Amino acid sequence: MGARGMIAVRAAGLGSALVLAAFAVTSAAATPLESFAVAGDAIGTPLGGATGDVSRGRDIALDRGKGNCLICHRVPIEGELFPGDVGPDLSGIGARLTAGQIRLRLVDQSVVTPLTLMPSYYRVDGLRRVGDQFRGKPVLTAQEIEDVVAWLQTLR
Amino acid sequence: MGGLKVLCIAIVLINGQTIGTVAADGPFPDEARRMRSANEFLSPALRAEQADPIRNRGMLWVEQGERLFAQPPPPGGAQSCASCHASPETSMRGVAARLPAVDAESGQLVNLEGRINDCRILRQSLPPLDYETDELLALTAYLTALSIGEPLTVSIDGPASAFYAYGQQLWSERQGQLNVACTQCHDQSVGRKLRGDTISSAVPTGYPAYRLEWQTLGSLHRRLRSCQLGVRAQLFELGSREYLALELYLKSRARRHLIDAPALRR
Amino acid sequence: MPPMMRRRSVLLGIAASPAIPYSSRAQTSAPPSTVFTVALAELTKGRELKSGRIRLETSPLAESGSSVECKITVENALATPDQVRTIHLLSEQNPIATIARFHIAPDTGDVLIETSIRLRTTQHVHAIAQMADGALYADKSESVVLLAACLDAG
Amino acid sequence: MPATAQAGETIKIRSAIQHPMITGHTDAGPNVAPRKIIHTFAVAYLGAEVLRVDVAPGIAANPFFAFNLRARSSGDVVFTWIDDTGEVIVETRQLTVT
Repeated sequence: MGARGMIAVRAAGLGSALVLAAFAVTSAAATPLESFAVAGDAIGTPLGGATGDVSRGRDIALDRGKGNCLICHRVPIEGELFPGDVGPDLSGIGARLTAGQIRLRLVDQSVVTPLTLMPSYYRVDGLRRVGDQFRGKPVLTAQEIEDVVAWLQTLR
Repeated sequence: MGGLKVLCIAIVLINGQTIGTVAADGPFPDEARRMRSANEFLSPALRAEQADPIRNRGMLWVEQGERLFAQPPPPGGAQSCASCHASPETSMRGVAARLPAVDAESGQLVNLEGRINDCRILRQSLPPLDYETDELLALTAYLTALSIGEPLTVSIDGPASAFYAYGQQLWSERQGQLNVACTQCHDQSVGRKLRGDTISSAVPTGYPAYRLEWQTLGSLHRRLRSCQLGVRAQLFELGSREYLALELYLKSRARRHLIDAPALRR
Repeated sequence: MPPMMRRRSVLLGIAASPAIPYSSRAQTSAPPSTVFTVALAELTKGRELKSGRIRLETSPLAESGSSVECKITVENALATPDQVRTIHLLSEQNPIATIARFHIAPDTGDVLIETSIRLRTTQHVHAIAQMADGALYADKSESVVLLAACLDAG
Repeated sequence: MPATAQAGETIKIRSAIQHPMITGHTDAGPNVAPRKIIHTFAVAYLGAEVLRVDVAPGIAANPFFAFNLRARSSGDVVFTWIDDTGEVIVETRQLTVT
């Protein structure tokens, strides 16, 4: 747990704002990231104060264009065939981790395990060669992160 | 094209069904030793189709390539491929296994597609063919199929070493919105599943390959682009120095693996 | 004016091929689409679908919906009044229900058809043999599709 | 491609042709190329049609068809493919029956 005790604050900085301005003409404007604080191996408070919706979170997790969690993880849902096994089985994840721990692992797993294969779902800086239509945008919005956190908490 | 009589079109029979093997003789780079043949990741059904000259859809392009190689040049063209390269079954055998290589004159890394286009421009007075056109895929497939069973033998010494190093760097660095490096999947997670797909060692002996997902033959560069799309990265151009460097890197780490193109892939 | 003729690669073979192995079947298909139900009703026109005579096999686990192996066999005695005339191949979940219709000449003996089909998703495929006397014989087969057809290929 | 068979014997014939079989529809998005498929595949033997297939977009790209043929006497097997643009491909193979 390399990040234990670390406090970090990440928000859309100047670089992101400039990127945003440059692409405002041709692409939908990206929303600046909500600021958040990492305490221990968790983000204790919901991003932007949003309230997660379990059912929406499930849909986002399964959507191949959004969370696409099944590409790497098995989930305890009947009829979802052929999950990946690059990441751990998510069955029981809500019992193993707190909401805050789940939130950080979605936002930026690399804070917890630097060499992880898991994408950082709420991060726009420090990335290399991001495709034009994705630049300056996180994979999921703050609300979507909270929805997925809410759903994962129900997997006990 | 009207009235052009189609005569008997022979199936090109390629000697030896050497599927998924490595040359047995000689020393063996450590990397190649742990590389698993792409065919290990194929289902028995797809493997059987690949070995069957009628069911391997890539053979349609090999057949087309054989015809293009032999046919007289189109209007404006200077000469045919065959007028320089007689008896291609012997004279061109092994050529695909040695590419990409650094061109002595230009100092640039050139792969088989590039060599074909160099010939078109310099020797045939024909315009170059774009990547992923049936014509370029067909010529590439035909010439690669003439090296079936030959081990990959690309050079990474001398002038090629800088391209190799660049390829290795591109392979190792994270990219895209999903922030994933090639090596994280194709070295560190080989054999694991991404959905129903098994992550392979990225041994490129089967390219150009017929991917069921594409429903057509495609180049190795197109396959590299597919992974870049997957991690939501900025795409390199097909034929770019980046993809060429990656092609050299991949073919180097798979040295001694035997060419089995055109392969079938999911 | 002769028909336009071009060169297009063709592979032809007259030989036995190794059988594609078929294994156990899963049951995960959605209910048939309206498109399929309508097409089936137009085909049967109220006639009964009998079982037997025809057999359909599709890959139980299709690695890609873009190309799924499909094999139809029909017992077809020579010179009988109920010889097979047409075989209809239908999909329950594709945007177009009819995949192909095979018109068979009389006196051909036991029928074998093999082809590769596209499947949008996991589903049942139906083969319906129409006999010279109007009788219909049907069989169905399920394919679990790992990767759907109609994806935007990179 | 010479082939021989005994009279009365059933032989299996396999065919494949290079064609993209563009369906004209997709689940993915609006930029759909117009349909261009082979709509008919027909086989004649000894001057008579033995198989005709009405092909829809549900047949995979680079269409593959295999079928049984009962050998009667030596003669041509003629394969015809017709696509949406009117392109016609004809291939003939000699079957020798002993």
